[in-house]
Amino acid sequence: MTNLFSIEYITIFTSFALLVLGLWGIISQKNIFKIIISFSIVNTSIHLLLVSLAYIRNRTAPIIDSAVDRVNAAEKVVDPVPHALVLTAIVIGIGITALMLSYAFTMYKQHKTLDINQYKSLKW
Amino acid sequence: MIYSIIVLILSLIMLVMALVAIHHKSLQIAVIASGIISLFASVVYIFLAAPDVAITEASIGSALTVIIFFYVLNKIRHSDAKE
Amino acid sequence: MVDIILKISMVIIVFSFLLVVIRFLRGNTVLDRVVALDVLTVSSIGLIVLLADSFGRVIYIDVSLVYAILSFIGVIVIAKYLEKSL
Amino acid sequence: MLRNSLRVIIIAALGWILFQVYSGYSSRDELNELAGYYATEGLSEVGAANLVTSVVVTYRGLDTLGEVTILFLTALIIGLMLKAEHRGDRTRLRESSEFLVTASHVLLPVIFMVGVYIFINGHLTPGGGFQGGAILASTLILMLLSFTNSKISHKVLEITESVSGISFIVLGILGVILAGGFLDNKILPLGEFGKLFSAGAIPVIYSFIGLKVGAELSTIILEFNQIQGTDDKSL
Repeated sequence: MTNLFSIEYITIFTSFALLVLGLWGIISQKNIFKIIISFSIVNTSIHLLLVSLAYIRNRTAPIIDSAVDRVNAAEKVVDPVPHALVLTAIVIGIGITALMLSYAFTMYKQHKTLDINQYKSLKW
Repeated sequence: MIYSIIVLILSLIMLVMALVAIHHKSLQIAVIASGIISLFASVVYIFLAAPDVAITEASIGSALTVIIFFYVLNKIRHSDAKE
Repeated sequence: MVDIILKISMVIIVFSFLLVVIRFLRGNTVLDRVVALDVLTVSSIGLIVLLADSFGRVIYIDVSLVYAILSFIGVIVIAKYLEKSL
Repeated sequence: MLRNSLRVIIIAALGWILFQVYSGYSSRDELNELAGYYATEGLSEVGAANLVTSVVVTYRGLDTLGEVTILFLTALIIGLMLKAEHRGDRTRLRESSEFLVTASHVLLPVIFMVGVYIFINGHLTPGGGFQGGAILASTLILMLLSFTNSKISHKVLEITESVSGISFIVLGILGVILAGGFLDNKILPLGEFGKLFSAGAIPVIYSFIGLKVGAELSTIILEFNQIQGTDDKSL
């Protein structure tokens, strides 16, 4: 019980719930803007999941200064590798979001609506 | 213990904001709600001992994404007014 | 003693989060929501600084610095959008 | 109706799977082998106080190169897509209020300086090229918002972007020639641990990454800004 109430369990549960909510938004919404917003929610949830998996209880950030001893740093810090992955993933995420927005805008200009059911160019 | 309670409350707010972002019919409010999700995610990263990720999420996820969304929303509204 | 006071202020900040979120959910206009976003950001900056003290890491304050700058710009963009002059 | 219930079933199944994963998770209490190596040997090998920076720039430097390339391609494609937009005369905008103009005169140098601080100190404090670049791009947004009639040329951004990209590659190849491999940071002396001029080439590399990311994000913002308020006949 004390286990389940620690920080990383709460955040992993939150990230899974956000993932389910975002996917629900993607498959249930008709508005293309809402789909992009749901996609960015899924993005955030994956980042949260990766950072939670890196967390180790009672340890601190992987930055060595006066607060962390240099000699036995490996027993004091959390895992730095997922942090580096998430760092690049966030920057790529904004690129993808901007690309999707410009695509959505182009579609809006062509069809004059945001409803994806009206986009019939590729339908057969 | 107190940290767990604070993280729990922040997580609950994130989930509520996700529901608002998906189901509210106004697009502007949905975008603002997704900005709030990013904001609280970045506070949670501080609890998870990841200040690097927190800075990135604060600067890119919470600020720049919302700004780009509003630029496109503005253009779409302009076109609506013209029709 | 100082530790207890800092913990109490953390609790107060989280309570203010709850109040602002209620305002966000009930809010009548978009402007209410924008002000709610701004207040949430300012409260988060306070929470981050308190956390930097209680975890004993000075470097976390950099995060609140970045926050303070960028939230300001985001709110200006939304305000300009509502003013129809973006 | 059928479609809706299908959706609910799919989401419920996904939620069930994720709940099984969650209930089977047990937290770990020590670093794995790779992260342990980075935490013990990385300090003397790379000399950066921020372990995340040493992973991003040195050990996984090639990933960063690919990531910057993806961002460049994104900016390019967005430019291509929005270029088709008719760029007529911009409808005249209202002047910004006195408060905003005065405040941005004071704040613009400060924000720019914070951005440079963030990416130059990337090996000592949290932050680095990506975050600093985002702050530089937000400087551009503030400029666009407060001085509405000023013209910002694409040329400066393009030159900054190309020069910093080429310098990044050249530094990486210098690592092959002078030190152990691509993007090795020991082409410059490691210096004293914890000082600004330490960790070899990491501050230089991170500055170039910051300028490049800042220029790319600024290009994306400018593209979105230029379609605003144009007098569009097609709509």
